[in-house]
Amino acid sequence: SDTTELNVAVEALWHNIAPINGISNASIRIFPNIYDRLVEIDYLNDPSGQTLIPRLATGWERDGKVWTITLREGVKFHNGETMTAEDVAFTLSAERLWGDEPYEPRGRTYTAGFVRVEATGPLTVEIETADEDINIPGKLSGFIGYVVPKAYYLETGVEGFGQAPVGTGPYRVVNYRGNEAARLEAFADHWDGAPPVERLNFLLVPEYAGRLAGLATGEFDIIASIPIDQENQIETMEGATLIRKQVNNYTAVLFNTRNDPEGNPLQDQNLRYAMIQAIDMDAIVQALFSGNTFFPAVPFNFPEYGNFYDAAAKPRLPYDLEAARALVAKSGYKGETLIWHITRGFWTNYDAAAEIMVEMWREAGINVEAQFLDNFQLAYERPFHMLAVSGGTSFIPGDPYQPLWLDWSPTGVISSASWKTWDPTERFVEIGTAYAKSTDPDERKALFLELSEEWQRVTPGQYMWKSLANWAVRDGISFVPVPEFEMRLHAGYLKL
Amino acid sequence: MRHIPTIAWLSIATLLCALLFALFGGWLSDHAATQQNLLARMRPPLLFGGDFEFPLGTDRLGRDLLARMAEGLRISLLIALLGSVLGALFGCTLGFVAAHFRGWVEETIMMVVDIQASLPFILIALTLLAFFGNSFGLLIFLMAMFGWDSYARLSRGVVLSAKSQPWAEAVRTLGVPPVALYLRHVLPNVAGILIVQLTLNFPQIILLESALSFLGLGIQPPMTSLGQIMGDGRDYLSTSWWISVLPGLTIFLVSLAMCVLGDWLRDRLDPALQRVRQ
Amino acid sequence: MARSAPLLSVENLSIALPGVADRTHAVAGVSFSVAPGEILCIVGESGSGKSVMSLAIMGLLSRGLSVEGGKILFEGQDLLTMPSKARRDLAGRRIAMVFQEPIASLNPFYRVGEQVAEVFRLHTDMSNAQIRERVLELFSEVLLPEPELIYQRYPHQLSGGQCQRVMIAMALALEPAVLIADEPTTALDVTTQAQILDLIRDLRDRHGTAVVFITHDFGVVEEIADRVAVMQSGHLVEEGTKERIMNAPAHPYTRALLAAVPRLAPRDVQANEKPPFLVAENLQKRWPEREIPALEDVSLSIRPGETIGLVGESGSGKSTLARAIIRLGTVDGGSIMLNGEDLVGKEGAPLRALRRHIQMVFQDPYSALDPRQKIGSALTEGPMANGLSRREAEERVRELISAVGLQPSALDRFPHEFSGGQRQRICIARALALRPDLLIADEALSALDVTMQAQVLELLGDMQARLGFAMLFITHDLRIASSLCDRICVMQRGRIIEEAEPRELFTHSRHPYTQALLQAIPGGSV
Amino acid sequence: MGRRFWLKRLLRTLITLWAVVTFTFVVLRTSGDPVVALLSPDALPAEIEQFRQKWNLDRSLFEQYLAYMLNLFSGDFGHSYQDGRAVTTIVAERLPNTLQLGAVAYLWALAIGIPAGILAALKRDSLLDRGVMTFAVVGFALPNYFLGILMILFFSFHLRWLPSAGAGSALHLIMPGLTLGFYVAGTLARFTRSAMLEVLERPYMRTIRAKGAPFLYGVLRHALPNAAIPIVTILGLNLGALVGGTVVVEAVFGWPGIGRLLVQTVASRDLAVVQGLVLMMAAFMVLANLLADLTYSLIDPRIRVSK
Ligand SMILES: Nc1ncnc2c1ncn2[C@@H]1O[C@H](COP(=O)(O)OP(=O)(O)OP(=O)(O)O)[C@@H](O)[C@H]1O
Ligand SMILES: Nc1ncnc2c1ncn2[C@@H]1O[C@H](COP(=O)(O)OP(=O)(O)OP(=O)(O)O)[C@@H](O)[C@H]1O
Ligand SMILES: [Mg+2]
Ligand SMILES: [Mg+2]
Ligand code: NI
Repeated sequence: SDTTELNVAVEALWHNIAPINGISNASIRIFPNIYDRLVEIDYLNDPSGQTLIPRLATGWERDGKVWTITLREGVKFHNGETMTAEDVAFTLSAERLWGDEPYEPRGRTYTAGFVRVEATGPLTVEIETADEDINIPGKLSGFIGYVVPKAYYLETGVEGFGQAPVGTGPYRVVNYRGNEAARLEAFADHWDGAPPVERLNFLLVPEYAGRLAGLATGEFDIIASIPIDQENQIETMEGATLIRKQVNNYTAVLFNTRNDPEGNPLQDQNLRYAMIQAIDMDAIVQALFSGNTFFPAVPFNFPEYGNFYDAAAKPRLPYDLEAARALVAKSGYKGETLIWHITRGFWTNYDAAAEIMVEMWREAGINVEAQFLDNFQLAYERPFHMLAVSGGTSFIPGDPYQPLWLDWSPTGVISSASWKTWDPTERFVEIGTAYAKSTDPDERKALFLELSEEWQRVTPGQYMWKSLANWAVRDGISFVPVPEFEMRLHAGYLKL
Repeated sequence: MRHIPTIAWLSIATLLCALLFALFGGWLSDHAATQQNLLARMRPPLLFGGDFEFPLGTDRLGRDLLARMAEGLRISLLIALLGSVLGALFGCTLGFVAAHFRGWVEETIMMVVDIQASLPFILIALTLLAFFGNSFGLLIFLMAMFGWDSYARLSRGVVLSAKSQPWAEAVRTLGVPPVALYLRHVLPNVAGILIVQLTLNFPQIILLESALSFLGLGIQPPMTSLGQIMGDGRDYLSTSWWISVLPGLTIFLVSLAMCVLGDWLRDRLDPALQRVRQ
Repeated sequence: MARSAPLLSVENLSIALPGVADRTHAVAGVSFSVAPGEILCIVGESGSGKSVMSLAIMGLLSRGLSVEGGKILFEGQDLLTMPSKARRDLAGRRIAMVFQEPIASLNPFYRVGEQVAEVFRLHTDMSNAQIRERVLELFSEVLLPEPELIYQRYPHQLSGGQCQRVMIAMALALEPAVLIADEPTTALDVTTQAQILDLIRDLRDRHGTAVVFITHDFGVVEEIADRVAVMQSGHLVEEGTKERIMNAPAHPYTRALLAAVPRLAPRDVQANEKPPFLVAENLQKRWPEREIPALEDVSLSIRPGETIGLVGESGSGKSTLARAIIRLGTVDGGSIMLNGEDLVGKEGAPLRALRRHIQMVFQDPYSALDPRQKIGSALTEGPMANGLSRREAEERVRELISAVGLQPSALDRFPHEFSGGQRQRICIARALALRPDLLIADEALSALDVTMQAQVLELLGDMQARLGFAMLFITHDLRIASSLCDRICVMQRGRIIEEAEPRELFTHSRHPYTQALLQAIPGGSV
Repeated sequence: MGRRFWLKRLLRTLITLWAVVTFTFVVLRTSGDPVVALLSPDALPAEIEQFRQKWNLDRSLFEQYLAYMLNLFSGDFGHSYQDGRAVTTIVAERLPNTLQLGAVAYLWALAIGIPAGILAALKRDSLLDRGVMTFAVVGFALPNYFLGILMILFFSFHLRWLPSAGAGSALHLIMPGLTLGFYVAGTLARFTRSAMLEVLERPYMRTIRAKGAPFLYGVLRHALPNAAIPIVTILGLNLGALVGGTVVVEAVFGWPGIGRLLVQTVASRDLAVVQGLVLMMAAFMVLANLLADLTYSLIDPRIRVSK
């Protein structure tokens, strides 16, 4: 037929697709098709993800604590309005993200240090930070860089916006139903030209069998989330190919280091060390992911961090069952059952890995009871000794800022949420503050290593494996996956 | 009692086998139900390329399906048994109470029965499990709640008719107090009918539990049930079918046997039922 | 009357019973025949195979029963080998049947008029108007009041007797050559029964219909039969003209049956001057949504040791009264004083204590015993519930069980292992085990066949002589009442309309209803 | 069975609905705070506070209950916490899909179940009877999600005949409809058979044969209307099984109906929607049973025409 249509069957959709309030693994997938960022990581030309290219911003330069962003001219929103500096300033404003009662409070995390955002001309915006911040362009390639239209946003309110969002992206939302489908349509007035397909649908099909069968019958062009064990079935299937990509996100287990519940044995660091040493994480990852992802033996030493990455680094706490047993003996642990809260089915293979880990811990004399709970609320409900989470790593591209400081700092979610599992040590805060301010690359790396060392001394958790995303794609269609949960289905990335 | 048709024999045999397997099936395997073997993941069963180490194959964590099925069957049967027996006790007590007191007590009880019957039970179970979190106790409670209404309705009916039987009136005129009348006379006489209801309720509980497991709300690991094993393996149906199909088949066979047995019992007891009704 | 060639004859008919039954054949080698214009009465104990045989003639045996051998010839053709279409054509048109259970035999879904009309629709091509006309005529013939109204009624809106008459109308609709009537008058009161018998005789006279009439009532036999066949356990033990069977029965079973037929022989009154121990006054009872009260101003007093008969048409309130006295039912007003204490309004333990003085024997001996309780336990339960020790209770029961003519070994058996008569004796023993002052017997004999009736009646008399209890005896059989009771109360529409000593009642009854009742006693004149 | 009966029945219906509302309300609100599940895993306290105020979750339970009840009377079932739309709108959007699916399932269950039951009763103990009963018990004992997945793999994946998920064309209806109806068809067949058998054994069936009517005439004109009476009741009750079944079947086939909506909103603790759904389903069931009773009393002359 004349209209080209692309149907993507996904295992989950999120009920809200506002760029900050609606952040979730399922909505991130759709964002870049609806919104454009000011700055974007160019994965097409530099798969390492170190290169930033202009998108809605055409230029950016820093003068001390002030960044001046120049905007692209003639960019249209889906509702026909033209994008102005006002819109961009509002997008990054205190009113929306970082003031006292912002529309999207989580924006604060991503705008730490902002003191002023102002439209200084029809197409220029100034951002002033408390300290010098070299990473503003990188941060603008994240969620806060998705530009929203001020007038429409204020008119609908955050909730309404999350249901019927308007962006400048290549596709326009026709109908969004978080528990059914997201139906998009090519945006003819897109500044970069119309996208490759006229209709783009993300369809919610929770059962894998349904997605697979739909791919076979041609109902779906792309299906997401193939169980890792089933990948070779796709590989041998006619008319479809498998696309697999490691994603800048690591699954983790948090050890609750606080005295809550009372007498929590995990307050003893020997026990925490023992727990790390009792797990043959390489074997687990190998078994569950057939070598398609890996386990970073040294926390925060992640390959996507370029200069920060040291391939030869040695782990402090390698797999060693005997050592683990010795540590258990040394600790005050008396065989209490440790409760591990896990949100069921949220991360690929997490549940399976947990079942394996529980058995491995048992070998070392540690009793862990994994409780698989239906949603985060139940998982976050105290008491628990351990908590399943995952964390992104690319808030500042090529810099370990997010996992090490954004998440673990005193204002970070792990130290401040109702379910907080640790209180940062003084030393950690001290080094961290210096690291966050540091603009000199060498100094920054030294501080990073020191900070990581302090973290490892405490060992308030364990990063497990790098997340994987996979898709099966019908022959005749291909797209370039990026190491994020997002699916860029616009020009350059999607080929028909 | 004397002429038991083949089909009833077959169901009894199936149920016995299931019971034996649940109780002693674990002995057939060298592995514990939770023991994982990451090098032997998704091994096919015997006859489909598997070997004697894992006669029924393994699941995605390399756990022995034979051991798991025995464990799962045990738990499923336990849940069904506890659920149906508790449900029967609860329902029958209320039914007896309603039939004894009549009047507003009866009206109230029967209204609660109506309310329960007017809500598809899976809605209640789903909501409660999701909102209160999953625990074995809650699950058993729910399974007992499932079907109590039919016991209540049934027992009220048969007790009412049994009560109006001349022999019950005769016993009353002898000065036997009501509780003794119910326990010594009425209960034994209506037990058959309630047992039939039990055989019908039993497979329904197994099925309900498995449906909840399918939605991720049934028995939680490391405990396991047939429904859970089956739900666990459903993503692998097109490659490692045995993980899902074997427990599915077991659920099916046990339910089938129970249904057939129940039907047969009911047919046998029906004349008795009708006599009671008159 | 000279017999013409038989219209219907049954030759050596055998019908097997399914495996679980207590005998192998429901009907074993039965042969008989009926000629046009002849009425053959088949009598015999309950369960002797009368209904099964008549259903076999109609080709309506239920599942599990099958004809094993023999012939059923109608006009020389064997019905058993006839093609089903031809046989269907005979059914309803040439051979018709009135079933034993009239209410259940009518389809609750359709108006009764329609159901009778259906016979015409199936077999004739009469117009609807003609059919309707004919049905209304039939309804008046069977003495249904207001045929137009009845036509529009559903079975559940009719009384048992009315349903039975509808069934009779249906059977007579096409003036069949053979009419099989299975206890067609059991649900009718004696007066209506007499009229229906007239109707059947009339049909026979006008159309020469051959009638097979099944009954257990020798009064009816006396009224209507030309010839009589006697059945026992599936066998036809004797057959002959009415005169011969009634006057010179050959088979011992027939003799036993006839000997047991109750006679109308009013008993002499025994003087009883003791003050009454039970006085019921002004009892009132109305069932919801019923117009006629079940009890209206009923007063009754009973002296120690006397026997009071309670008779009256069906539905007149006899059982209601009995149940009120023993407090199985409640009353709306009035009092029942037992030894100076009012039973009305008592509940729980005090009631149970008073009720010990009154015991009851129920109509149906088959359902009056808990089927899962051994006789011994059933008998000791009452005394023990009233404070006797197990040993005392067992002693009393052993005494009683031989007094009612059973072996002590009976105590170890379950109810289903006894015959109806034996069960009724057990029930009597159970009631007497409490040493009651009053024994109520509500149609305690009607489910038993005549031979058993006689035995139980004798037992009751004996026991009363020994233990001296008073008796309230409910029956519809005036002959039994007359031979047993000191006083007879006649009930109609919830009232006691007449109360008199038996001889007085039979000779000088004042109330027209009583007179009608006496008139209609079948087969008997006073 | 006059006006009094229906009044009583109506009162009972209302009390039932009230009890359902109250029960779900209390259970849902006391089971914990929906906030975290609704907001993203790492929502901040400020975000949570904002949310709470917005939906009045900071008020006392009784206040919330009162407000909810008052709103109910004006036809307002509340708003989804997730997307702020009215519950009625959300349900109205999904309901047609479920009705469509339910109707297909029910129709095929009726079309197969009842005739199969009748035939089995007429040919009692024959091969046909055995076949029907086997089918019925299989329908009863086979978990419907299992059946659903097997069907998907067979008809969609291997044969590539039928679409596997979603709604849209008539083809989409086939598999979920079949799956959903299978259980009901089985129960119906069983029930119809026993109702029919019971009627066939009744003395009045003997009467119609004694009148010389052909076999089929007797079955159609006399047995069937009588058997229909209990069947109508079971039809009403079976609707409950159907509604319950949609929860699972819609999940398997990705069918955008209210069953799946329930699972989704339960998982995300969207209280208002869950409550609205439970209430609506209960109302539907109660209504269906009322209707069954009404039909029952209309076709059964023993009730229609009282003495
Ligand atoms: N459908 C049946 N299946 C099995 N046994 C039956 C069936 N109908 C009757 N019988 C048995 O056949 C025997 C004869 O029964 P039948 O109904 O002919 O007795 P009857 O002489 O009519 O008795 P009554 O005077 O009580 O009507 C009885 O033992 C009865 O239990
Ligand atoms: N439980 C009841 N509900 C309503 N009406 C009843 C009930 N029991 C009896 N009746 C009615 O009360 C009236 C008296 O009934 P009762 O049983 O006392 O009659 P009876 O004289 O014993 O008749 P029968 O000789 O037929 O046994 C009848 O019209 C009967 O229909
Ligand atoms: Mg008979
Ligand atoms: Mg009576
Ligand atoms: Ni035998």
